[in-house]
Amino acid sequence: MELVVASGIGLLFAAGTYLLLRGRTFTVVIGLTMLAYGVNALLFAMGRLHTDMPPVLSLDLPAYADPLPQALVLTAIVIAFGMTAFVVVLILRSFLEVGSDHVDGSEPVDPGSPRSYPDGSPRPPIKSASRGAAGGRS
Amino acid sequence: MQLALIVLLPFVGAVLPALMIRAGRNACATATFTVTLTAFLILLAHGPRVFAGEVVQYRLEWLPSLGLDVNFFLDGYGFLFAGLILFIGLLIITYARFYLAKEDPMGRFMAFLLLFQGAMVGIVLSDNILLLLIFWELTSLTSFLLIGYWSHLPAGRQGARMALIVTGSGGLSLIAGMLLLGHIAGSYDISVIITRAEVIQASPYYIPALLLVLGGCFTKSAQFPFHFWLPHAMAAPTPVSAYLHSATMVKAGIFLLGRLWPALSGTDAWFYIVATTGLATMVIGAWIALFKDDLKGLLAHSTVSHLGLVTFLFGIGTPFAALAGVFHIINHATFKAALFMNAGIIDHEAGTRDIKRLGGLVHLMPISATMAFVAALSMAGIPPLNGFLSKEFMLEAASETAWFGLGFDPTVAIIATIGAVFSVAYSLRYIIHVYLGPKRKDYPAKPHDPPFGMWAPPAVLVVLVVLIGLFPNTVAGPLLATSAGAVIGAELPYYSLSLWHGFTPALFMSIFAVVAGYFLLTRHADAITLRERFWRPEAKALFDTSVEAVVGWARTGTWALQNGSLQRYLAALTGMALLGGFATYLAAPGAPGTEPMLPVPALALVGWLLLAASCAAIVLLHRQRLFTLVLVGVIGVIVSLGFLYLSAPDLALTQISVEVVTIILLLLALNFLPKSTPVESPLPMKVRDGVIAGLAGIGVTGVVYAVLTREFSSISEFHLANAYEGGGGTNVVNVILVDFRGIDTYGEIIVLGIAAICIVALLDTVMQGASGRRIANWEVDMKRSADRHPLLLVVGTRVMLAFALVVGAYIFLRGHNEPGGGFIAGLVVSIALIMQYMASGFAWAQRRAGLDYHNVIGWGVLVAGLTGVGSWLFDYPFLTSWFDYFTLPIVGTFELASAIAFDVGVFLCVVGSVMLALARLSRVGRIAEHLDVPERDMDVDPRDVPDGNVAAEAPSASPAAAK
Amino acid sequence: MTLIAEIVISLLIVAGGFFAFVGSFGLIKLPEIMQRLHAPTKATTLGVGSVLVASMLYFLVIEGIPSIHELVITLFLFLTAPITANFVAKAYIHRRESPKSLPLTNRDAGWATFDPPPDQRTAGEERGTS
Amino acid sequence: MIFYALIFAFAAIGIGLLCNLWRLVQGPTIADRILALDTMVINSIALIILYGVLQGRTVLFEAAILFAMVGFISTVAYCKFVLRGDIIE
Amino acid sequence: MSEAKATADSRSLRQRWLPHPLLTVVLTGFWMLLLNDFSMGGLVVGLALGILIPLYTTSFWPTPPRIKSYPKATAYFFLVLWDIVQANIQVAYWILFWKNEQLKPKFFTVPLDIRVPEGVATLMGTITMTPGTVSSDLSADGKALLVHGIHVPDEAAMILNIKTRYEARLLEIFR
Amino acid sequence: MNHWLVVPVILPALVAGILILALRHDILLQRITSIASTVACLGVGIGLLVQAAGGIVEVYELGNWPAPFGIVFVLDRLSALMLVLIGTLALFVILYAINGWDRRGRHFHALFQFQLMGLNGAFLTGDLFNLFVWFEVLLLASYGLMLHGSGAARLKAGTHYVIINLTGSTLFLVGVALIYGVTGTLNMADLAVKIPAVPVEDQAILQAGGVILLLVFGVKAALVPLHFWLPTTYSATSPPIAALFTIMTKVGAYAIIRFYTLAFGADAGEASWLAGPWLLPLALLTVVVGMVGALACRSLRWLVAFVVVGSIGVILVGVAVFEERAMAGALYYLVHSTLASASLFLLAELIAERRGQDGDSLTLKPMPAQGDLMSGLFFLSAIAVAGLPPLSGFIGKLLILDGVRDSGHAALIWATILITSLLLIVALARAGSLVFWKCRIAEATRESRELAGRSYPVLPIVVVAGLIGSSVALTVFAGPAMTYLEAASDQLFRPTDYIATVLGPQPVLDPEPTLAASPEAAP
Ligand code: NA
Ligand code: NA
Repeated sequence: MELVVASGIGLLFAAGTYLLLRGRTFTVVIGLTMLAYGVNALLFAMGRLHTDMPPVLSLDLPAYADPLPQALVLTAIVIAFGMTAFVVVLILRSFLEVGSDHVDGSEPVDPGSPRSYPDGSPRPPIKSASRGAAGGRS
Repeated sequence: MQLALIVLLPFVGAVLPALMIRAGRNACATATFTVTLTAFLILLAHGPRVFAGEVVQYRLEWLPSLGLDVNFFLDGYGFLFAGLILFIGLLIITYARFYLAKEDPMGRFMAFLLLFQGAMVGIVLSDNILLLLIFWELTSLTSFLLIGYWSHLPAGRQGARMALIVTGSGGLSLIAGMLLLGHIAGSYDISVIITRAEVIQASPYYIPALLLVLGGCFTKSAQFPFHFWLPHAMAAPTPVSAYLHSATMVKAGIFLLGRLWPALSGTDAWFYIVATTGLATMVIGAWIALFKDDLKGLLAHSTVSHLGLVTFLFGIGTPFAALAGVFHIINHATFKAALFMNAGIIDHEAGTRDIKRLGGLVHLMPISATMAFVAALSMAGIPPLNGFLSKEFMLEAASETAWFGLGFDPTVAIIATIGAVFSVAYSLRYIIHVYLGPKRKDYPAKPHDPPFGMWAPPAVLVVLVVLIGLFPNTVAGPLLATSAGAVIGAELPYYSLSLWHGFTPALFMSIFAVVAGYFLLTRHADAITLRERFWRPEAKALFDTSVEAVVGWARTGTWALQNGSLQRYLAALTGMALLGGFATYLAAPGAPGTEPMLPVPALALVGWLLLAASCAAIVLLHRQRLFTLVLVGVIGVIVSLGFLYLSAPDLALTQISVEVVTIILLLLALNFLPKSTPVESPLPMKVRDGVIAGLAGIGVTGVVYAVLTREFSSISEFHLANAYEGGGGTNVVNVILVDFRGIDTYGEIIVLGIAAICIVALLDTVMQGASGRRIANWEVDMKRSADRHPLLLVVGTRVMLAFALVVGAYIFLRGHNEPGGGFIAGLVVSIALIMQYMASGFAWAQRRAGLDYHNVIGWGVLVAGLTGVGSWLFDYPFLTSWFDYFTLPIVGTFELASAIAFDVGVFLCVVGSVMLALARLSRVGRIAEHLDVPERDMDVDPRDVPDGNVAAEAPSASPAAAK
Repeated sequence: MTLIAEIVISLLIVAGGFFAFVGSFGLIKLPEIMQRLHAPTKATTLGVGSVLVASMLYFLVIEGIPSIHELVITLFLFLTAPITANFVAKAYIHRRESPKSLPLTNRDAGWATFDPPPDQRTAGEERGTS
Repeated sequence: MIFYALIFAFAAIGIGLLCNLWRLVQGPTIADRILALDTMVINSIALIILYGVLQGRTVLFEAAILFAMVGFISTVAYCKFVLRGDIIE
Repeated sequence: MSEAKATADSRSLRQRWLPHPLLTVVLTGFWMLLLNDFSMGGLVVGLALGILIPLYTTSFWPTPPRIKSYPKATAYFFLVLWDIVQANIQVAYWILFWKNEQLKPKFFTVPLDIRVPEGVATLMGTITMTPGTVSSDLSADGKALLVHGIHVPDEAAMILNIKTRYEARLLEIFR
Repeated sequence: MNHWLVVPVILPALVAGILILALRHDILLQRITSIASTVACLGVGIGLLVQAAGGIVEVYELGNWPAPFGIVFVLDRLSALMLVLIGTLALFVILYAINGWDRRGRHFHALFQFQLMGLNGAFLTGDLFNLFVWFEVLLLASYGLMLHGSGAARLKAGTHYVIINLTGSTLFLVGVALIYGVTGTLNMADLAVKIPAVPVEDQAILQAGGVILLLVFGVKAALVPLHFWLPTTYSATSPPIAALFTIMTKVGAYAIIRFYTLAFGADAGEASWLAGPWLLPLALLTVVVGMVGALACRSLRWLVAFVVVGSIGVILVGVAVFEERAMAGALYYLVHSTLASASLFLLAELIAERRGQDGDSLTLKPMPAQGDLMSGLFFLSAIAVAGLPPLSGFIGKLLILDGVRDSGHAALIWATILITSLLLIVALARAGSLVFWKCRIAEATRESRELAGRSYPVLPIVVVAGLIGSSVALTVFAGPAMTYLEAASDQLFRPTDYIATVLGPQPVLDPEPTLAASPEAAP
């Protein structure tokens, strides 16, 4: 069971990370949601795995699952929820403002074409040799 | 105290000219003059004690832990310098009063000048090398302001920046050097350091410390190869040049060489580095000066050369040479300041400083000419002027110096003589090419002698030049003896201050220099031709190019990293986390776990399969966004089931209810976002991200597996043991949340509240600007069905609402003892309300819900917070819970707990936040629809539609529309 | 008594599993979505219902704890299943059907998925049926 | 006897879940996927209840009722999105 | 003004504090179901909720239907329950043992006579829960129902069955 | 029971609650309340600082549960220092913000109070997970404040900021989880007790958790290569918020200082001084990237943003060697750089306002209005941030350089810090010379004449002057300040007091009550 759980959490992290690294805000938010699932499960797992011993005191249980990570995960879930709610509105707002849902706020352009640097100053035209270095966005 | 006052006065006094300028230029200059004069008088008042060999001290603790204290001391050396600075300062102030044009802001000039003066005095009086550093850097800063005073001139700005950068970098080197030096010597006090030469020179850090200190001295004193900044600083107004480059700024480096001479000199390293640099600078500076057509350029390079001379003398390392150095400092200050002021006068009166456009001025400006002759001849080392005396000393020292340590080694002497030749040549050029020769007709202005105020200051200096030359012992003897004595720190060597020492080698070298120098000047044109043949590095161009190159690299490098791509940033972040995690995990000792594993039921494998397939699908098909959301729903269900199976019912409940609200939020947002993602990641990027993601998955799997298979004990045993008796609940998770770790929960609901008001704030401006335009022009990007509020849903949710609220209350009330609690209850109630909103539309439901969600959040934060504060009344800490069991007739025994009140706060925050967020988000949709959505519960109520096909009639006929 | 109860409970559980399976199996077996919709909305719901009844009986008879709140879930499921089915059907109709491909309403108004309510129609709007 | 019945039911529902998964991934329409998710949730409720019977514990009841609520509302929300785009008008 | 207020007050005495006595009872019962354990304390809380919650929710249900006959409603409930069980077996059989080609799926229209929204909703629910049929859509004027049958050999019979077996009964239940 | 300890957290929360509930429509009342709350927080902070100066660690057991089972707030010299620092900065910022900035969006003051709450909580808590909670509170509030007023650039930058920090939060939980998974505790003092006892076979997990947590704090602190969010964010947000955010990186630095001296300090056995080998190279890199970046920028705000990166590098260099004197220097520099960069951010805005359109871009424009005043303030601010005398930056750098001397990496550290200082001097000199000197050759435009004729409010200028003045004060009173900071550093490197105060006599766990405490035992 431990391996099943561990690999399941690993799957959530892998998928979440991959989506996190995509170029569209919506996908990134989905990635963050997956990561939240993953990390909550991870935190929960730190109390080790127990079946049939929920930490609700009763006479017929010999032992209980570790309640502390559960409480932490609850807090983490709620916080992640608040964050997700916020970030969803943020990406929507950003899309409405800039007209693109690319994470960088503009549709990707040909790396060779001149744009400005992030500080607003003009960028010299890039020679074809250095296209690879400056490009790489999706 | 008075010592500190000398330093402090110019700083404090700097406000005076800035204020007095309103009272006029004279008032301004007078104020400045008075400040300086006061300082000078205080200094002079210490003269007797200093000449008596006493060292006056002032100590004030500032930052003892670092060793940085306000320690000043005044010995002969410091007295000499402070005197020069203040005395020449007085002359400069006077001169500047007349030099500056009406449109020049004099108040600012005088203020800067005083600040600079204070910094200089600070350097020379400091008894703490860290304090000295402060003043040192201050001179860089204030000279930056002075040099850039005429900021409308490009030369002024660039010169100022160059001076700042070169001397500033030297200052940084000096910081390191001083810290090292202080470390070696065990003290940052100069008076201590100069007594510890043996310790210092034996230390392995001696060489680095020496190099770093010299880095500071050489840049400041414009020693080769850092000499290039000085001529560009000539863009400053002439009083500034005269001040900075005769007695002050550049002398700071020389001062420090002398100040630390007892501690650092005497080693081979010192000799070879310092003497060589000095000698080279002396020759190169003089050579260049010979070809400068700009008077100030000529003087500037001459300054470089003379500074080299002093450096050379200090570098030799013998007491006599050091004494000669000190003497030349005095002499140079007098004739060079006079010459600078003279050049300023020419510039002022003739309208140009270009030698090629000058000549014959002696006929027009006799007073100036006289002074120039005296000062320049002194500079050339012609007797009976003071320049001759110290140059003789220099040549004598040079002739006694062996470079290679051989018996007969004239290298140094020859080079020094060459330098002297050039020096004579350019000095004579200043006289001959500027003042002598025929009168010209093409001066840019009409040259004449300046007003008294302008020629008096240089005149004072010229008089000194002559007096020192004629009566060296009387005029300069005691000062020299005291100050040189302070440098050398031991018995003074034998020396004789007189014009005639007999037929010494120095005399022959001197005579040769004069003759050859004059000859060289007569062949000036040939020399120019000769010079043209050599490659001459254009210092400014080189400097500019390298600064621009550095800036260019900085830009390239910075923007290559900071390229604005979030994907790059996140790859760096995740990559770094992986690197940190993996590297540490693999490097640290560890062993696989040994605990037995739980059995795997087949259903768990099914669950795993569902999870794996969903993860795979979400990665592969994430471009279909709605489908992605469905998959997120699936994953949420599986994770919740997992929690349930693994004894975490509270988690399962929370996870599943949070998930649905999240999905609703995402759906609301997706309405406006593109419904699918374009294919855009290039393959290499996909591979990169795949590798990162894969490693993340493997790493997490590995570490979780490692944790799960080892034994464990945690503090939660306490929670289990005390939840009931101490927290009054049997659901330990809930007791932890509202009691043991109540503050976590308080923070958590605050997060929800913040999220909601952030959402409000974000969406509040949605109708403005580009966003507003986009919404106004928004077009539905998917096929729309015609019914908004289907009857079945409306009826169903109506039935459900009351029941759902009861469920909410149930989950809330039992939370302390069974899975549930305020948070889940809040979500359940929110979901119940959302159902109404979805079924009957926002406007209709909002009116009936009758809740201002802002207030709900506010109450939530307050209720939870005040519950916590309530425990103060009983002098218990914040959030201390209270509970008891009560028995009432009929009702029976029940529990009351403050945790319930806290949970009410949680509940309110959750409901308020969720609903506020949804309400604001859905509002955007309604705005964008442009449609006047009718506020009614269902699209059509069959009771309102008469029998028969009435729909063909006019719409207004229908009762619903008629309302 | 207990044996009978056990038999009944076991039968209910088996039936529950069976119907749940049928519902899900129908979901993959049946060829088009409107048919597939029949399987889970009913068979699965009935399956869960059986399970819930089994649970009630089990706790009442075997464990001796009366557990009747399963009724709540049962009722809830029976209340919501039609709504879900209705919405899935509407989603399907909206995406894959057209007013022409469906039977007529035999009324002036078309199907709600395509036609706005009678009082909201604008003049030139296309009718689902006529 | 009940135990074996439970085993049967678990197996049946387990296979059922895999069927749901198939439909979920296969589609072809979004309605299919939503339906698959909905069925999955209902099957999960059955699982939860059966697990409670297996354990002899009623503590999982709230989970079941929440699953039911949530399954319902998310299905409606997905469908409403397909239908109208705007789920709260 | 004062008159209007007075009438409002006189009306509100019961209606304001107990707008739906039945709902109060049902909710209290529901609460007891949830508690799964009888205690006076539980009943007190349940009653409190049963009174308070309708006060809040009543505005969400502006025109609740009247039930004409509770016995008929109860009978209807069991009828449907029986139909669900019975016909589910039928559908299970089709799914498991029939080839897909043997099924004759079909959309068909059921004209509605029932007007009360709750009645329409109940009918739609009934149709969906009884196997073989799913209520798929309502006409825009709410007076015709689109039903999908998984196996419809005889459309007319099916419509008739719906109208007589269910709708007729519902017309007697809802006013 | 010293309830004052919890006031800096609770007061802003309650005030924010009231702001949302009752005052959200009245800007004047909002301002008064918000300022009053900020002043109160500062006052309480100062009181606590005075108390902490005595050297006694104080513990506040929230919920009356002892550590490590409940959450405790701990007041020591470092946390008191941070409270006062944030209080001071917040007061300056809010005084600046009431000049209209707070009206550009909703809920500015509520968010501001929540921001204070989160910061104060982070500085006070003695519990690792609770630290996470405060991080989230302060981050979410900062998201709101960062986006306050919206606008395309701000939204773009905000998206980056938020997403990166959300990723960071995920990692935070991973780190906390791994540490809990091995030690079974969350209280930092308890961790300090338990970590030395972690068996060798568990070290890999523990240390991986520790390093991941370090990187998380590194994200907040803008440690290279986790810094990318900062320049974008700070340059895009409104000036008062950028100024307030100068404390945000310090939260990361604080967490590193707190956690890695306490839990992974000298006594941590196998895992002692875990952070150093990772932190030092990255911190040096941060210094380089920050100062080089400052040189690269052609916009004043970007420049300052990179200065913030560089200065956090300097602080972390001082931290990374984990030596007492260097730490004291780092703390001094931390205080200095917070206030100095804040003044420069605000000043950049004042200058931009007086230069008109795109006022902070380093292109040739006419002299800004109030040119003399602005140039004077700029010169002083620049001196402060560049670490030139006589302001506090110089002393801070000296302290750090002096403190790292015996670390074995002195040459590298000195070279890096000194050379990059030069780059920064060049950058600031170029910028200042362009804006205030070269501008004289630019022809006056209609806009510039209009701007020159306008009158400007005094309060923002007073705020900037006040911030510069605080740098001066920090210089003048460097002696007393360092006495305190050295004591604070000493406290950090001898955590026994802290641990003993938090944990009290070592708790004895009685496993029996688990059953005894079951419901049947209840009345
Ligand atoms: Na709870
Ligand atoms: Na308590």
